[in-house]
Amino acid sequence: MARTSILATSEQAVAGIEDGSTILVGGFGLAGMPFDLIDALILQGAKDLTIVANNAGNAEVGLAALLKAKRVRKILCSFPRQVDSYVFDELYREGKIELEVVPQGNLAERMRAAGAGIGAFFSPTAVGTPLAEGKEERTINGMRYILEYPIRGDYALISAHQSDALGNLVYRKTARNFGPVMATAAATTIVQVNEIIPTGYLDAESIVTPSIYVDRVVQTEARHYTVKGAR
Amino acid sequence: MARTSILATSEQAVAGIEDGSTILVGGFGLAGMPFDLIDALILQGAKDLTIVANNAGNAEVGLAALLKAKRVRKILCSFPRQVDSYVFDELYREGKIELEVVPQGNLAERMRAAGAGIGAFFSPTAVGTPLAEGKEERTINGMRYILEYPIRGDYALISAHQSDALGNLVYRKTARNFGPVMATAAATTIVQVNEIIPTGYLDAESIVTPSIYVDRVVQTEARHYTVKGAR
Amino acid sequence: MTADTSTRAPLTMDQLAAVIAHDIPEGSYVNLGIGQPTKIADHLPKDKSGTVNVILHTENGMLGMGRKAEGDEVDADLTNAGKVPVVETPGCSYFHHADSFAMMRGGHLDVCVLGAFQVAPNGDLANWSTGKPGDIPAVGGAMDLAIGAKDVYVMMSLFAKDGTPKLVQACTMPLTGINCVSRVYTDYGVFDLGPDGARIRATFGITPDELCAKVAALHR
Amino acid sequence: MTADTSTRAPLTMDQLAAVIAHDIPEGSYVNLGIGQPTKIADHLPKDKSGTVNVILHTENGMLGMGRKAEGDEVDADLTNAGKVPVVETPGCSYFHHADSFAMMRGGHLDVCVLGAFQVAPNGDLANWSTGKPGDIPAVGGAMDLAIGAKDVYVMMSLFAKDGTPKLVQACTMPLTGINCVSRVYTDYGVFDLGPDGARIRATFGITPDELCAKVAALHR
Repeated sequence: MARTSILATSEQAVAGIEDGSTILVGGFGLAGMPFDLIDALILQGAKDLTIVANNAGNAEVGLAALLKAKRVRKILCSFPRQVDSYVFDELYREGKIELEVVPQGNLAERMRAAGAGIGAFFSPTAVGTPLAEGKEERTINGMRYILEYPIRGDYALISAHQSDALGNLVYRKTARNFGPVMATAAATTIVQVNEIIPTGYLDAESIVTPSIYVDRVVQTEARHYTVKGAR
Repeated sequence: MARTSILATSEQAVAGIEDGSTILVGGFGLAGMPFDLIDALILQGAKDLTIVANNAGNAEVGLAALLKAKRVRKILCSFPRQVDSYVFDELYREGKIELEVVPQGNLAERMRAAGAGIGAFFSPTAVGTPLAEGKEERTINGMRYILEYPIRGDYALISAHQSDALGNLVYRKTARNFGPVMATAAATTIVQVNEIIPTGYLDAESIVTPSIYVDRVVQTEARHYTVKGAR
Repeated sequence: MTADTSTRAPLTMDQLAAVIAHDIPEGSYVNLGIGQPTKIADHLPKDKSGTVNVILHTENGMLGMGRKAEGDEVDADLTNAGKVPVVETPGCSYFHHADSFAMMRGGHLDVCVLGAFQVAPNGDLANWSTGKPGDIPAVGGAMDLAIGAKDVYVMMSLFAKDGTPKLVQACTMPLTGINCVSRVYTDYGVFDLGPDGARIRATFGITPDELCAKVAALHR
Repeated sequence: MTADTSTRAPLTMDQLAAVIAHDIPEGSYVNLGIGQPTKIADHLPKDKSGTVNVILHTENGMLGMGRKAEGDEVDADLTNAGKVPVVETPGCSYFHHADSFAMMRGGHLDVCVLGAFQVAPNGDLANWSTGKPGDIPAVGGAMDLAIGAKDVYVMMSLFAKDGTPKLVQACTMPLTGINCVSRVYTDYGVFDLGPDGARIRATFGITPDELCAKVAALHR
């Protein structure tokens, strides 16, 4: 992957995303959600998107705003239904969005497999359940497993805490969640960070996502939301 | 895994390792080699061991000393032959040690699979080579892959830079190598560290091996060797 | 076993949480599922220094999760699996989702406590979907958690709102996992699941005979 | 293409290293295999500030590897894949072996340069074992490297000590990888491997016709 581009605006960061793209969107609920990149993507106009994310949006910010703008054809996620997922719920009930539910750990591991060049792997998760229907099963050493395939993105939109000028990333607390995995699994990884710092200022031992996985970085104002009604 | 034990001596740390055990031994060449744990293991006396490591020992320290003491029945490794692997070379030529050569990346990924509960995975490495003979092959999306199974240890002996009192670990530079992977893949993980520091003094964002993977920790004097003749 | 089988009344969910908390061995690594099981955190035993010696895992990427955050402690970047803001404990660590679920799938956690719609004596668990048409399916980490610890416990009311037992001879709702639950904690009793089916470990406010009469999946 | 096809003599390995270094695009992530390819690092182009704008990966767990360490710089915890002590560069990062090989296997590196015993026009590579009985087999990361970058280049002398070409119609030695090499750099010429076989890209101290006469695997 060629050297990371540091861009001035979120609009530049999401430039060129084509209609019909598969986009991995970081975040667990609202922690780690790349709000500015998604807002820029809405302005950019790409439609007919397939989104891979843990949830299907909260309230009307971030991913929910993209759904509300009717840009998403299909979503692969583990947990669409939440206290404040009314945008998704309505689209789904009206048949205006396709849903594929993937257990959370398989979702993460399938993206990891894409990034790690693994062709497929046998997972014990979901064995014997409706989500294993139609999937290849094998017993290995007396344990039952389901064969799972990689999930790749054309793009990943994620957020991180800091980037250096090379594109090395560190995250903050549980906002790390899917970011480091998605960064490895997309052809083009686009990151919004709270801060860009000079190269050499991040501890080499503590870099979570090496710059090789990062294509475009933009610094944005940190926006924080918590899920209303979570308990 | 119950709470990590902080032990006073390497002898205590390796207590109870049974004859015939499979032991994952950290290190790449001599960087990250758990010298004190191995010396203690030689004194402890366990024999008929299967060792999983990247190399088969350098000069007569660390793993080479264990081989020289004739405690190892079999070694799985990627690169036994080195400029200073004469202890192994002689045992091998005399038919006194069994060797299974595993490509380095598959070695790491197979231990990762053991730690991650993956039943098996399709790897593109070694396809069409003698090391794929007898292994299951499958073409996925036009690419050929070999099915690889987890490698588990009864014990892992690794070294790290620092541990806190809970057993959280950080490593130092490329001495990190196999340590974090082996820690996840063994029933009992035993770690020698340069320093034990109070809990709360490691940055939560920078902990590489969480304490859940660590069973026993001992602080030892750091010993550093470089491979003579490496170029 | 700590629960007094001569309890006068069924337990409240808070009392049940305390029973479970007491049964979790010191030093354990534990994941408490969303919903009722999160209550267990408030009852974990403390040592003389006031430290809880159980380390909580939250599957969104943390070991050493602390209590709910209050007021100024709230940090949108630090939540539990239910998306509730929480605090750190000393020695906590963060990791990404693939590493977090590898930790569960690899069998490194000691105990996981989950809610349930139905459990069967063979350890089958149904807790992610009622299977009703029109429901939006959402599994989250439920299927990973169901196989994600050495011991998987269920915490639930023994009877559904319509009075039918949730410990059933065979689950009729969509399964979350098979043969995965080893113990069931309910307001009326605690049951160990094993090769011989469900064995009564304790009862609360009801006799074993009365319980067996009401719950077909139980037998003496 | 930079190599002057009218070179008077075959290149030394150092000259060849310079040719390869010049062909590696700025901004690339590169792994240089043990042996001759490590020489390439000394020839990577520098920008006005003297910075090398190629980031080196070493499979033992580092991006941003620097030059060999000298004197007091030697740190036993910091070596390259050949176990030689090296130094850091600004912005370097460390990771464990599973992550390091995931980076290669996943196709994230731009270029990998490897030594070879034999290469065939179909991209097959033999570089880990001569196949002689009595040799101790040792593969290291060779098979991972062979499939570990978008472009896998070979750097080798074109002829073995006995004068036979190492670019062969089909490898006779044990394979390291199949269809994996895209370009071969040798002291006598550079060859692009593709669907039509090996195409001469440059020659050094020899004419294309002379080369084709000596190397059966080549044809005009």
